[in-house]
Amino acid sequence: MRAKVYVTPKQGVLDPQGLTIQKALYTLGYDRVGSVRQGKYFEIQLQNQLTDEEARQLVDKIAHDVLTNPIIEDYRFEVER
Amino acid sequence: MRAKVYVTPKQGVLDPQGLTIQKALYTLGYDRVGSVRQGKYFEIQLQNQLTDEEARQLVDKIAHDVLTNPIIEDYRFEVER
Amino acid sequence: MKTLEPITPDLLQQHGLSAQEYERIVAVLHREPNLTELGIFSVMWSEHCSYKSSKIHLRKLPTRGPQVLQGPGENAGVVDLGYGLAAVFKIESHNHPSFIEPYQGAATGVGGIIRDIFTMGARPIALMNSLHFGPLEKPRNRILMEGVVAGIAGYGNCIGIPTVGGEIYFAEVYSQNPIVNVFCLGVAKKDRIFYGRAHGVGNAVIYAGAKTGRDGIHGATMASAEFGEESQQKRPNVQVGDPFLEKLLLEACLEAMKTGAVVGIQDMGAAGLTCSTCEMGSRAGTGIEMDLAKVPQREERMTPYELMLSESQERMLLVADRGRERDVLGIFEKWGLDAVPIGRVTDDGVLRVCRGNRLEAEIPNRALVEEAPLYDRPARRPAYLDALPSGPLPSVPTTDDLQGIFQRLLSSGNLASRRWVFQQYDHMVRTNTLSLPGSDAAVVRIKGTPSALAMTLDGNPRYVYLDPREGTRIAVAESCRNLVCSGARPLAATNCLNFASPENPEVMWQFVQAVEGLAEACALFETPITGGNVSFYNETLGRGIYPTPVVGMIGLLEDERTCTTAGFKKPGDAVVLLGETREELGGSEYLAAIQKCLLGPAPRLDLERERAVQATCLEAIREGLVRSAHDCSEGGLAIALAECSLISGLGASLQLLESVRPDALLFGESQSRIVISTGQPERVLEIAGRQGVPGRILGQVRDSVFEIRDFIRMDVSAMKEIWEDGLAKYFRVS
Amino acid sequence: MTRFGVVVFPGSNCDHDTYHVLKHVLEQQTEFLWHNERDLKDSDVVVLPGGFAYGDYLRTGAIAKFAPIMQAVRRHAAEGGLVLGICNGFQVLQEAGLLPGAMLRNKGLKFVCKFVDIRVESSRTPFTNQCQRGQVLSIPIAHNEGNFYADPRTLGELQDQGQIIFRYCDNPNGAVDDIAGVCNREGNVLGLMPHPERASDAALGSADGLLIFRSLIFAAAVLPA
Ligand SMILES: Nc1ncnc2c1ncn2[C@@H]1O[C@H](COP(=O)(O)OP(=O)(O)O)[C@@H](O)[C@H]1O
Ligand SMILES: [Mg+2]
Repeated sequence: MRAKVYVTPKQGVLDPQGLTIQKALYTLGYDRVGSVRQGKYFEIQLQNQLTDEEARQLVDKIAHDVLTNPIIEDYRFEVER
Repeated sequence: MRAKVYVTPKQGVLDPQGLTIQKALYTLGYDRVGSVRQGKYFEIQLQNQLTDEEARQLVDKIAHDVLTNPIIEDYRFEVER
Repeated sequence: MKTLEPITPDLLQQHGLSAQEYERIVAVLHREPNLTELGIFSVMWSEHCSYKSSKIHLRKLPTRGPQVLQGPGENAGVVDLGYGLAAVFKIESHNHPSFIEPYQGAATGVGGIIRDIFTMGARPIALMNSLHFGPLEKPRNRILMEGVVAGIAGYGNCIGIPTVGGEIYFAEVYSQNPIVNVFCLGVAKKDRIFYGRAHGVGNAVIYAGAKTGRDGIHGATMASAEFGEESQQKRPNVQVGDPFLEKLLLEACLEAMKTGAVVGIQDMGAAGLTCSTCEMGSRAGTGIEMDLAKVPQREERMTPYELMLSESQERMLLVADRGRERDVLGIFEKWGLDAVPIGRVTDDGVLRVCRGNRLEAEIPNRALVEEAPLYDRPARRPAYLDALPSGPLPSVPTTDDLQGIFQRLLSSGNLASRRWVFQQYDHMVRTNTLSLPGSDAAVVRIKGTPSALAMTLDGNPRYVYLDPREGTRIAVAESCRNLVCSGARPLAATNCLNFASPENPEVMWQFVQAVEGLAEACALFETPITGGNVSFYNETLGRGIYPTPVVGMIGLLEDERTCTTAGFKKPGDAVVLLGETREELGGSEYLAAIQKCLLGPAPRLDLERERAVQATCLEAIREGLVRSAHDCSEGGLAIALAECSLISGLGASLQLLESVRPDALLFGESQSRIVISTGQPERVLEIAGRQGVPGRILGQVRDSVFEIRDFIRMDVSAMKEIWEDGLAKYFRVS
Repeated sequence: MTRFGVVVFPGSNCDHDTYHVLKHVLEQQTEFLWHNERDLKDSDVVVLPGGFAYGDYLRTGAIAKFAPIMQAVRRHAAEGGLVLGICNGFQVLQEAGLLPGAMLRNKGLKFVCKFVDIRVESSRTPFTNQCQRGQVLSIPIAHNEGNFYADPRTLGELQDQGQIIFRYCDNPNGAVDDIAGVCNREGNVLGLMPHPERASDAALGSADGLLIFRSLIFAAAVLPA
């Protein structure tokens, strides 16, 4: 079993990295690109015996407590077998 | 139009961050978690006039040339309207 | 043992072994090697590990002196500092890995040199680096430099060792082959130095640190081969550094050494487990027997070949007293690190590698280390040298707009402010840095003593290209001059010799000349060489770099309060020039940056004069007469004087009187010159007179205007804007 | 004499520098506090030093906040004990919820190491009682993530409650409202990005940082036990 967690900068929070990439793209001539936001992506292996529900609860807790700082970041996740 | 790009450490390449998170989770009692890999996640706004094919080509080029370090990272992406 | 895979010429070529070398392997083994053994030989006999093309020449270097506690041959050199302390230092190249992946290549270079220092029982206290890139006008060079600097910063900052100095040099020849040399210095108790020796039959061999993956397999052979089109395929080898893990490893190793149970220790650098085991055995005249099944592994199904050749970072090999293994293992446990006994020291001098019950390799340690091939490669004076114009002054057009040229030089790559770089390095952590980056030498105090250590990295590849022997002598002289300007007495040196292919006789000639120049100058300055590194094959598609010897020098300030920096200090002080300006423009930055040409000859160095100038400066500093001292190097006198102003923000009003043509007067790079500011010029000149050194008052320190009469007059703030932007402008995201 | 405890996380690298100033320059009773322990050894003041706890992997301070010692630090803070977080220590305190806001990457996306000037915005705190309001201190910064962020409401509160204790004179990292250091509402926990331990000896360029440590010594002496 495997979970994928996506952490993104919260709406309204400055994203210096995303902004810089956006500027760089523009300088490189990619002018059909709008805003860029940079976040984090995690792949987590889980024990197979977990039920889907258990897995979801576990991943939600890890994402909330550890992987994200709620002041500046949001997250979402998927669990797959 | 919007693209999502996922960048992950290449198979076999050391991922110190993932390893450290994995250890930390274990110490915190999350013992049903296996390996953790940390990557990057980008959301890119694109001009709506692009055809799907154009958008895909554009994002592939950006992901390859700018967002990824092809020596140690792989990427994949999705484009959505 | 049976050979499973036939040893074909192709396979030998992949391993960088010649047919003769293979015959030699068969002769020392009295049989054919298996693939694992072939791999082991290939890395140990590679240029990188065996020094087969350089060793006979390196023997010419002076390595002894009353201050030297350990010369070349160990992981780093050791020099006596007094107070029961010793300085441990060394330089290492990471050119090829940095070209392939600038961030990780540079980062792992830093990680490697730090391990070389703490493996000797020293606490690392300072880092420096010498970087050479192609011109920043090319985007590719900017990307390389940005990555390398970030990698050095990323590793050094995280582990908490200040990066206090270094040098950066730009020339087109480095576009295809950048140079990344890293230096580390540590301090140890003089009677607690540890060596990479596997003494004591029956003692435990312990593996500690990161798990082994398939990282950098063949890194050592790669570093010994020039780049071609197919080097792209070598890329999956790239190693990723983990500075956090190394920080833990550093603390754990230093703590483990305190138990008294550690007999010997060595980092796993190039050629990983192979090199550390056979070198430790060979130095002690012992053998090592180990079980690969016990090696901590990060990936599945790794072969013995891969395990032996992996260059995974942040790993150490320890030999611990039999029966006291637990004392050592417990400490690694405390720091959350893997540490496992993987074998024993034996009495038969053989490296015996098993996996479980299966014997995978069996080679005498001597065969791998001492009996590696040695070459006296043919050397021939390069043809280009005859094409260089000779005579005192090359015929370049003189020009009138000297102030305009001055401004262009201020912003030129090789002369502009390095702030954009060193501001990314934590240069203050450990709270010892007395002289921050931007002055001549970095000065770091030694807590618990009244003294301080100065250190510098220097070289001028253009001079070396024009005249390998003279250019290398100049590098030594300049290193010492930098130390002296900061108030230190030069103690000892290390060096990194970056050259193109030794199989090219012209390159070999450059190399031999450089080594001889190095030997000569170090003997005269009484700065023995305690170690170093040779990096050959710095060429891509047949195009080599300039011969690039980098000299690393350390010096001692008996009293940290005599630490002197380059910037002017006080309006009204007299500005004094020690030494004399000749009509020498050859190899200058002025010719390269403004006249766009590289003409000879390199400046001449009179070693006796150099010694007298340095003696004058040091004596004046110790007498408390000197408020600032700055060495005059690239860019000449005008730039040296300007730097004294730029660093301090104070101006100066000066007049130069020598009767040489104006561009040579301002920008020529005559050696053996130092600019001093002082409140007591007469006393400084008196010392100079006694030493037989020409000395002259050029003018005075002023508030805010910098003026060299008849040629240059500018507000220091305007100069500063140009100077500070010289590098930074290439990296701005608009 | 004030009892200082300096927390050591795996990856802390200014722990010895801070210890040196407290113990050898200011001659206070100083102990290291190991991350895996729960005992503050009777410290009056707990200092979380700079460095890269857990390599700053994941996020600065993100893993360190779970260390066992942090439970004791939380308790100490809740009981009114003094806590100082320097640079990485500041980031850990934010992650642990003991200080408001979070750190974004520096605006320039580069690590910045240099001396900066910071202005003391209040001298009525345990951390600044030896300073004058408006006084400018020269103290080095060395960080990659010092770009202080708080949502507008929190920022308003910080301003209204006088919790912004230090501001940069010339903002080096993009921090909102030039914030270099903030305290909690109760005023007994402070975090700042500049490194006062690096400015505690004139030979290193400045001794202004001593004012902050001296303020703590003074405060600890008058604080009810
Ligand atoms: N240019 C040189 N001058 C003097 N000694 C050198 C030079 N190059 C290498 N050495 C010495 O040869 C030994 C082997 O160097 P090296 O293989 O680079 O060590 P390691 O890889 O273990 O760091 C070291 O003791 C080193 O100091
Ligand atoms: Mg070594």
